[in-house]
Amino acid sequence: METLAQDLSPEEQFQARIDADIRIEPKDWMPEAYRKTLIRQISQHAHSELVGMLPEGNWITRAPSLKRKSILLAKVQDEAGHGLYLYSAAETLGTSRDQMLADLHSGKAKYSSIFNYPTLSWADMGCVGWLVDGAAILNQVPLCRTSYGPYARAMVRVCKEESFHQRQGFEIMQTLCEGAPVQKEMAQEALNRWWWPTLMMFGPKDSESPNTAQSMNWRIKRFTNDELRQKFVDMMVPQAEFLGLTVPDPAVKWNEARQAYDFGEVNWEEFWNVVKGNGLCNHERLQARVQAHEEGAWVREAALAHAAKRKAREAVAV
Amino acid sequence: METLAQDLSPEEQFQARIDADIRIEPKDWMPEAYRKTLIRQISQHAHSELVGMLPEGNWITRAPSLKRKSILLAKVQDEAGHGLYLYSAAETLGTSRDQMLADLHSGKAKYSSIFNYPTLSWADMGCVGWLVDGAAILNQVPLCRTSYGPYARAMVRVCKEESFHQRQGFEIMQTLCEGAPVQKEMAQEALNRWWWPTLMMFGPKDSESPNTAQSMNWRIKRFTNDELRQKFVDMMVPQAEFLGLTVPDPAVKWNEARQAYDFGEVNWEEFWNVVKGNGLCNHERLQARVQAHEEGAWVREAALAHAAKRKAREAVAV
Amino acid sequence: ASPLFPFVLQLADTSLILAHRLSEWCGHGPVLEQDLALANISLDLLGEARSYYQYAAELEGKGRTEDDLAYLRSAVEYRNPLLVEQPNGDFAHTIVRQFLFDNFHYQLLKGLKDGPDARLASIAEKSLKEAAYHLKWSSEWIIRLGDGTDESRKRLDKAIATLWRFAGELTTPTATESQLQELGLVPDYVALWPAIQAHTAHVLAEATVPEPPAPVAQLGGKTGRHSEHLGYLLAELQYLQRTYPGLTW
Amino acid sequence: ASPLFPFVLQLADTSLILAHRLSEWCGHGPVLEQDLALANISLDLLGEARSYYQYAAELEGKGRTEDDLAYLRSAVEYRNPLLVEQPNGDFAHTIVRQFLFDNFHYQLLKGLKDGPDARLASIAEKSLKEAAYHLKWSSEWIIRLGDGTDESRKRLDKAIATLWRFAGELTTPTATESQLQELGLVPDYVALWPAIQAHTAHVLAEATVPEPPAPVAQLGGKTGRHSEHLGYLLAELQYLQRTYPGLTW
Repeated sequence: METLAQDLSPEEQFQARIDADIRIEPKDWMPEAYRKTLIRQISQHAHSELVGMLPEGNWITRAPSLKRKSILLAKVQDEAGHGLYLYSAAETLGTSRDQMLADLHSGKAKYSSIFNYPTLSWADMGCVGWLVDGAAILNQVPLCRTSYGPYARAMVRVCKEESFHQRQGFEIMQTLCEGAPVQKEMAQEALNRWWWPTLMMFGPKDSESPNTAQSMNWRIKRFTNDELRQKFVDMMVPQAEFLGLTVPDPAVKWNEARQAYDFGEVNWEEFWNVVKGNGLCNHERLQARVQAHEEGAWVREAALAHAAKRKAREAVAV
Repeated sequence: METLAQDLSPEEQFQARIDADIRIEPKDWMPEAYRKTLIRQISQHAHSELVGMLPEGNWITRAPSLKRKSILLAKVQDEAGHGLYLYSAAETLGTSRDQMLADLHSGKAKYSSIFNYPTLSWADMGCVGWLVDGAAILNQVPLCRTSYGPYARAMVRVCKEESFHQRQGFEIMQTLCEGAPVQKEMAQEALNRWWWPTLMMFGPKDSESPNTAQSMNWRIKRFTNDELRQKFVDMMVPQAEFLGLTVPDPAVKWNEARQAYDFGEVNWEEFWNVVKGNGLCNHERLQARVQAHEEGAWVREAALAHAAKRKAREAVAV
Repeated sequence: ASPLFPFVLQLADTSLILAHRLSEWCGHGPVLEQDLALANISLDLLGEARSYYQYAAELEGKGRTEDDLAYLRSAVEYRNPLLVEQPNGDFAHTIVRQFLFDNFHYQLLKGLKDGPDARLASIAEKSLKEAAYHLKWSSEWIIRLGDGTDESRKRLDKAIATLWRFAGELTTPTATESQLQELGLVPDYVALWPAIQAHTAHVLAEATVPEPPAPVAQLGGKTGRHSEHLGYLLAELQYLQRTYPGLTW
Repeated sequence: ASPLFPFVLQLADTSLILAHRLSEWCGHGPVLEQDLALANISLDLLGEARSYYQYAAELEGKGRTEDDLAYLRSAVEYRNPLLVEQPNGDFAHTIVRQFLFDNFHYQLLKGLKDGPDARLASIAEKSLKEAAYHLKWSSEWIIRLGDGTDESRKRLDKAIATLWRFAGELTTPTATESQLQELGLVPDYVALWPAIQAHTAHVLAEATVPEPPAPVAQLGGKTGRHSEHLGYLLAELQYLQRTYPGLTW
């Protein structure tokens, strides 16, 4: 391999490493399109962690027990941590956190549309953990073997914590479903709201996802959207049954031939509507982030100013 | 009288009218000290209505029934109305609402210290109506016959509504006292907090109230602080007994000889402390008013700008 | 229960939630006269809400009271449109929210007043006079803020950008509303639209504000899918009743 | 019940209410790293509060749980000092509130750790490490904001003017605390004072901020006379438990 590499063009060497499952590292040569695609994908993922703090953060002050409050706060804190790893991973590709945040705030960069749905009851904390984190894990676990080293390593940490979060979410649902009738109703009502939006998390149908092939070739994507969506349904339908809940899709039915669940068609109009910024919470989520950033400006400036003063004093002292 | 008046100095004429219980009107001559004292007193009263909206406003969004919410909101709205009458009455003496508000916001003008105590439970809505409005009425009813016409007429309207409010407050207390034990406890706990501060509403002891004599001479005050305080105790102690509540003063006892209740000494240190601005809510009350005023500046400016534009257009049209 | 029950409840929730939001202004208005006006509108809507809740309780016939309906239902059971639960924001936001509501409310009440249900007609008739005043007030303020200062115009524009997308839900019938419209119990919203639209056009023109392009309407409140704001509002509104259920206050 | 019960409950309420306030920042911090730090401190205090509530429940011996104590007591039953219930305000207000609390909390825990009550001593020992970090964090931020920009200094000064008056309650013993101090169960606050004072002087000097004149201390929270902020906080905190009492979550 190493000897052969001498004769290949940089592109060919690069693709050969990828095909051999050798990680690409920051100092390695990479095609500009690969770099850009990764920056877009990683920063979008980082933004999703950041914005994803909001719908769950919405219930921290109203969690129904001290234990749940503590678990939820720790979970949202983990998401902030994931954001940090991911921004750092993206920075190794030559962008900066400030630039990425500016793109988020201007609306240029995207984040996962799922966070544009509101959290309306305590059961939503269950659904977000169980379904949303469940879908995220299906998307993310393959990324632990993705071709770009810093991203893959960040994803290993992220996935470990995410699967912990997913179990916590399921446990919230289980507690509700084993509780009083009013709690079970709460769980069902939340499932009704979250089911379809989580199916949308895997993105448009393969037939409408033109970049999939290139991304799979670069091994920054390892399954198609429809493959992952099917996996998700196959995983979740039995769990819903176990909980005694009904998935809000009358078309869901075990298909013996496919050895998989059939399911209904996602409302793609809603999907594109939310992607285009017209979900219920798009405006609020972005506003909340922009506001935190703007109101924090004086704090960041103060910290920088103080550090500079201190450095100047230390230089004099030396 | 009219013939004699020709021979008297303006001061003597003025005092003669007052002594004859003839109202002083805005266009009449009056001593500068009388004008200043009245401006201070009326604006302080107007400010008290304005600031007094806050402690009760604090429970509008948490009132325990739709009926109570409606009554409470209407009551606080009445206070805003009283503020309006009183600012207008003060304006007849040659000041402006802007000037009076500036004095309130700078801390130069005072308002009733009672509003620097917080409202902490629903029963406080009872106590504020029953005790605070009760004390206010004792202070205010004599002012319906005060020497300055616009003030006296404003007070007639104010007192009519205040006595309605006081009955509503008493009725809240009565409902709580006839309700569940937890409601009665709530009522007693509130009484414990409000009793002494309401006794302070009548001001310092007569021996420490040097301006009383002049004010009584001008008939802008008709009873001394201690007289009113005694009246209040004599009125309220039987009402508390009727409610089955205990006034938090072990010294309260019927004095057969005086035909009045004895009662303990007010904590004058606390009184002066709150007057000097160190009550729990002084800072918040003033901040709330200043903030409303500052955040409303652009609205007031827009209204003026629009009125000017409209006037200019109409002038052109004519 | 009567087929009217969910609709009357929706009207009740709508008036209550908006009344509640307006009451949050109490003591904090930009000028004393407007503090009074806001409280006044809030009181009118609160009174209207109570009439609807009382009627809804009767229609349901399960012995629930107006307070049970207002204080003991969760956010996902509430049926108010998203518009009225939006936070007060600055005065411009409050005015835009109010204008969008008033403009619909006035036309709706006109329709209900002439409707076949006597009780609804009588509540509507009483409320219509109040609603006419509210609409006049909020329309005048739209004009003042639009044709006032640069600052007020900037704030009005921002409020329109934030809130206009919630107007569509008011005139988009839910399945329940469609059914009642077919039965002739609820006015056809399509028929109300020209008057609403004409008044909007008139007021915006007076305010020198160009008509905003029609945004994608945010739907959900009337079927229980609310924004995150409602939960906080209800936590405050319902706290005492939730804490001490079944007592008399 | 043990004479320690009301004191342990006061410690629990104090840590819970401050943890709750800090948790309100979650997702809204001025920079991601500080969002994490605020959540971290909140989690530490929440953990400490739970240990105290569990111990208080045992001391009381009436079968109440940590959640009963936290979720089913009214504002006038809460025993936290006024300082910790004050709203977050801007970051400077949060930092000043935190600094005043941390400075006291650290010294208090040092005292409790060596106290005769084994359970309290063990909770204090565990919490002391965390409290040392909190104090380091808030002290550093006081210094950064004081010796940062003109804007940060202005905001810090305003926060000090607003919150300094709540510091006195921390070291002013209530009747309950005095009694326990006489029994040797609670450290004498007078003895803690020099260390607290010295650290304050040191941090303010580093921050180039002159020591503010001692204000009249605001007392009341530790005896149940709170500011109006606590009621709203509890309405939110307790909403679900109040709405559905007795369920498992």
